[in-house]
Amino acid sequence: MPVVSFFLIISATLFCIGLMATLTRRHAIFILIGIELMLAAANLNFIVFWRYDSQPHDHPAGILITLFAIAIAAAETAVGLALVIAVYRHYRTTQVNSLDQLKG
Amino acid sequence: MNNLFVQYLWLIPAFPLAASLLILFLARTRPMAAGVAISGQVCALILAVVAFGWSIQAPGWRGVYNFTWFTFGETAVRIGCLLDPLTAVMVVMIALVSLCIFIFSVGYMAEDKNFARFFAYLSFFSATMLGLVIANSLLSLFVCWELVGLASYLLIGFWIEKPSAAAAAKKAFITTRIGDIGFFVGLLWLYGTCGTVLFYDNGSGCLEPKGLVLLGSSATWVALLIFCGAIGKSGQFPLHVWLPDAMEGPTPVSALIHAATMVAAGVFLVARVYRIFSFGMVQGVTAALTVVVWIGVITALIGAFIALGQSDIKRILAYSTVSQLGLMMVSLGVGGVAAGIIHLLAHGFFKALLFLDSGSVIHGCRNEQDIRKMGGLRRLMPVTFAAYGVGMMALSGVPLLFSGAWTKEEILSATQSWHGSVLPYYLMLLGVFLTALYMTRQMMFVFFGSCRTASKDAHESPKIMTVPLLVLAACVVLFSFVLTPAWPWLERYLTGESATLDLGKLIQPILIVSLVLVAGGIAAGVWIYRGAGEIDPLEQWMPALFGFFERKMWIDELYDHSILAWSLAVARGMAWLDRQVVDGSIRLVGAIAQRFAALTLVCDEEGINHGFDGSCGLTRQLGSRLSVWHSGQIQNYLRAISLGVLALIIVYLWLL
Amino acid sequence: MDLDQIFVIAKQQVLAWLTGAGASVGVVQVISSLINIAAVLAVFLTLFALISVIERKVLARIQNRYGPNRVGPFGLLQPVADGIKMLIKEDIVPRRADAIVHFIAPVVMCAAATLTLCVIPYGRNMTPVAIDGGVLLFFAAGAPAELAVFMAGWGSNNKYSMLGAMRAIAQMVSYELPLLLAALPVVMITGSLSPDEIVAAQGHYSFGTVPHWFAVTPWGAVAFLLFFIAGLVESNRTPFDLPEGESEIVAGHMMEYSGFKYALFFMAEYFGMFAVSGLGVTLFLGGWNSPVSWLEWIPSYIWFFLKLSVLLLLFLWIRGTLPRLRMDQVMSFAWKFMLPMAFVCIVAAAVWHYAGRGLIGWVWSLAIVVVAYLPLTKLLWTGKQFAVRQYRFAE
Amino acid sequence: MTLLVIIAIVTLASALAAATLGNLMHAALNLVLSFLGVAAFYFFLDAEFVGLVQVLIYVGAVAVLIVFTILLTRRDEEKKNGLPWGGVLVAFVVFGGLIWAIVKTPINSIPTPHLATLPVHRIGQILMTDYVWPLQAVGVLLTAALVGALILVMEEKP
Repeated sequence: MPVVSFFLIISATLFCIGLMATLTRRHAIFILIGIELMLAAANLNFIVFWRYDSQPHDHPAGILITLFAIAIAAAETAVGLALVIAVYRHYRTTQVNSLDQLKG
Repeated sequence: MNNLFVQYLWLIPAFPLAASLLILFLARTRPMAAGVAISGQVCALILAVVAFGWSIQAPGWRGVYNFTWFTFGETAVRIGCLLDPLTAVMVVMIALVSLCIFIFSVGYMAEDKNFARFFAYLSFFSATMLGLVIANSLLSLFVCWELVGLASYLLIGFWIEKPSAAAAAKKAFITTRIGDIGFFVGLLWLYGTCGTVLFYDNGSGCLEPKGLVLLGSSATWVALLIFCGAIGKSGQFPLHVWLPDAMEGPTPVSALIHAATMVAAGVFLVARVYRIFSFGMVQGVTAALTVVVWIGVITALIGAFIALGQSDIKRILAYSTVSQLGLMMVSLGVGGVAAGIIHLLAHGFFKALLFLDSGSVIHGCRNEQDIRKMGGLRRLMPVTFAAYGVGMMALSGVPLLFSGAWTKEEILSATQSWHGSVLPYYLMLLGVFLTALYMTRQMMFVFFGSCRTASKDAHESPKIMTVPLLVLAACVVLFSFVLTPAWPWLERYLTGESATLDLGKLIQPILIVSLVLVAGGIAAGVWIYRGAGEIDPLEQWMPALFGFFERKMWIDELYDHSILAWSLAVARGMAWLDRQVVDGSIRLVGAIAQRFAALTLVCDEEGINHGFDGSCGLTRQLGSRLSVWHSGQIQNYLRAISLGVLALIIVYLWLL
Repeated sequence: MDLDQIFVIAKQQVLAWLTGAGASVGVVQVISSLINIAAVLAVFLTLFALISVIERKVLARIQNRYGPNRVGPFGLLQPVADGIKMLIKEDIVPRRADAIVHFIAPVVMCAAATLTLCVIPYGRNMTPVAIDGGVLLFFAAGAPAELAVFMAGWGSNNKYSMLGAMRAIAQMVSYELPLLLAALPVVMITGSLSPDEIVAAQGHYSFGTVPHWFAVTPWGAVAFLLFFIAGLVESNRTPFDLPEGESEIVAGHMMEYSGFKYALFFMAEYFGMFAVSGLGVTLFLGGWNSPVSWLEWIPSYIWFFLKLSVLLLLFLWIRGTLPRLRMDQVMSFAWKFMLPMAFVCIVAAAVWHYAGRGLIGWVWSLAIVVVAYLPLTKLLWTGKQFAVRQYRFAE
Repeated sequence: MTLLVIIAIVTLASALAAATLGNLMHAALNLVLSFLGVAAFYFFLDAEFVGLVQVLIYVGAVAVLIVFTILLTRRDEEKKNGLPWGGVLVAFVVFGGLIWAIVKTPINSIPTPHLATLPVHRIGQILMTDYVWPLQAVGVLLTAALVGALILVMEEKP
């Protein structure tokens, strides 16, 4: 089995685990964790495709994108967690399904 | 220089007109009204005499003064005043007669409550009549012609409360109007062809040679159309029905309008535009003139015969006027223009005299007009009897002293010398005989015989009424001096020559013939009506013929059943058409609109409202059903998103 | 024989012998890295034992007393005694503590510490792990240390340990940034993250005697100072040893540990100290370069360890003299002084570099540093002199 | 190769643990482990710099953040209602889709091209020349996130 698809499968599974975490867990922080996992999986994919690119070149596009993705993910997590804390401070709960004031 | 006076000619009608307006709006008391009217008339008479004097200076002199009445766009409508022998004579006659009648009516209308209004109408009438006579353009003539018609309508229908008076006024007005239509068409035709309606416009007038040439072949038609107006106004054959009914008005009115002036207007008109009639004359005969002659002949005979059958004193005189006018038309037709005009003047005087007499008789017999109820008034009303006698003599044509004879004699001589045909001459002789007959009949019934019911306590009219009678009688007699063939001054003056005294011509063969006829007529009349009682002797002899005459030869009924019936039918048809078709269509459109409105209401109500509410309901339901999806659970959203992404991936790969 | 490369040659001979013995390339690689790790561990364990005694002796001397001199000559065998003591002591784990987290904390702590050690070049081509981003690895490896401290504090399910952990993390997180930024000018000037190239860049001498160490340059000196202070804080040493402030919260997050785990914590702490000072030496004091050109014949590792010992003594000296700082002072010092000064160093380094690295550059960067230093210190101290302490409680 | 497999197993196991563990703290720590696993992968793929950055940022900062947030919101009662199968089902369906996609796409088994180890210097140079604008943008983003998070969390002075 080609190494590339091995890595792709790993990142796919990592992604789906992240997705499952996000979809199943009630706790707000777990959703963020899920998102983090999904982002990590995505970054992994970037690097894999950069590494196993058929035309060899020394332009580190994959790496750069991953760097930026990591930076943005960090920013996102910071804001997300800040939100969670603010919500917790206001509603005394982080149970996502009870935070449905935006209900239709 | 000589045109100077003509410029002020229009003052003559202005005075009576001012008087009438003054009376209508300001003077409400009786003396005031009478005074103003009479003074207006006197001024008019003075000016008329001055005008007459002015025109005598030179034979055949003509003063013309034209001015523009109004302009619209570039075309200017010009009218003017004309002073020639015809005008001068007519002006004097009208003014004089009007004055006498004004004075007479002061007494006659004394106890009438609308005294002021009567005098206003009278002065208005005389003003318009004078205006008609002095007009130098057919247009202003036509305007005055219409105003005269209006005045006659107002005066005939003076006693508004009497329905017969109102009907008579209406009848008079309408019949004259029918004639006027022809006149108007003629006027337009004339204007159309020769471009101007001015009679004399220093060369380019329609009566001057240049205008006549322009007229050319259509001259006969224009003439005939203008003659229609004359027929209507002067009560010639087809349109004479209104004249006898016009007697409904007060007697001075009948005297003024239906004896002297208005009816004469027709003859004056023909005389004025005689050149159009006689254009392209062949031995003195043109188609137009022949028509005039025959109309005149028929009218004269009809008038005479019907007069025999009438029992109302004024109606007899009316029919005599009709026949005399017929005679005048004949004289004009045959070429004796001057003779016709002279007869017109004389007739004006003695017919006014006769009417005023009948007025005082009626006044005396407490407004009784049926001659069969009168009688023996010669002793009770001597002055009236004398004046009446003079008038009767003049009318029937007793020669020597009375003007009527001379004028008739002139006319008969002209008729005799007419090349058209001889028949009119003999018919006119019959006319003379009949005139004499019915006048003596009236004389016998009214003044001779025993006093019948109405004239039992008759008393002589007051001085104010008898004086004008005497004045008029004097005029009749004096007038004849100017007419005798020996010194035919007036005739020469009218035709523009100078007159020479020649006693030799006094006796003419025609005079003898007419003398014989008149004497026969009077004798027959005296013999027939010597012991006449309530029933007319002629009626005893020939009741059928008499009934025929009495019923005015069924002409009125003929008209009623023919023209009136048709017009009524047409009117009814039009009414039906209007009601059914026009109203119907409108109702139809209304109905359609209503249907349409109902339709729109339905579709609006059902279609739009329900449709809209329905769709709103639908969207709300859809919305509520969809809102279930927005459960607020973040995970639901995330699940949906991931499924969406998955679907995208699959589609993408499937497409790849 | 070249003393300098003695260890390197030895290792290669072993490897050569191994390949000769028919081991596959993979195995040889593993063995070589194992050798490196063994070498590092050996050297630094002995140094750890040594320094525990030396620290107590130096502190004692500072406090005018002798320090441990009973066990072995001049007390040198004291660490053996401590070691045995630690092993004998009963390993108590609090009952309702989170056993797993409690156990893993010291493990992660030591792993992180050792990982940072194996990046530093101890001698000419004697870097245990010579990868391109060596400095970055050092900081990356340092990162789990905070997490380990937290796990320790959290695992022992004890309020005081939790409080200690909180303090430690707050302190370490705030000083990680100055630490990084202090290292940045050096990386910027040499243009590479690998320690070997940095040391090579400091290898020259001007006028024969003055070494081209970065510490000599004005911005370098300031950066080294900042680096050193940040290092102190990272390893929770004296002026900033709030986490285990004995007088207040009794050994902070290490409270619930006893026996060997406690020893491990101490080991990790000392390893952290070694690593920070080692990096300090490589970045600013020219790594294994001799201070003067004519002493280059002395082997490189000797020079490295000499400089290291100087820095360690400095640590000990500071521990003996400076009083403990308050938590908010530590915090405000980090954010209000250290961080801006680090930025200023970067600017000064840039100016120094672009001004041709000569005298002009030297003067300009010195000016910049001094100009920046004055307002920052004024800002730092006036406001906070004796203001009432504000307690902020987590809800 | 076996090392790779081991690391893969460790990463996925720790990720799964992070996803499913009830105990918050353990989940967070497992997350850290999976981050380290991913970093290891980066090292395998010759991308040391990214691996180091990953470790530095995720393990150093994000993990600490998560742990602190867990600390700050500890008194929240953890309702133990059933595992919502909907989410799991969707996850598996997505997983199946991805796997199907990976297997189906004809990645020709290209040999691992030999790459010259990429010096960090190269990355720095490109970052500063071609990608300078994105870099500035990310800088601004990070500042904004910093300030935003601070404002969100800072309690108002009473």
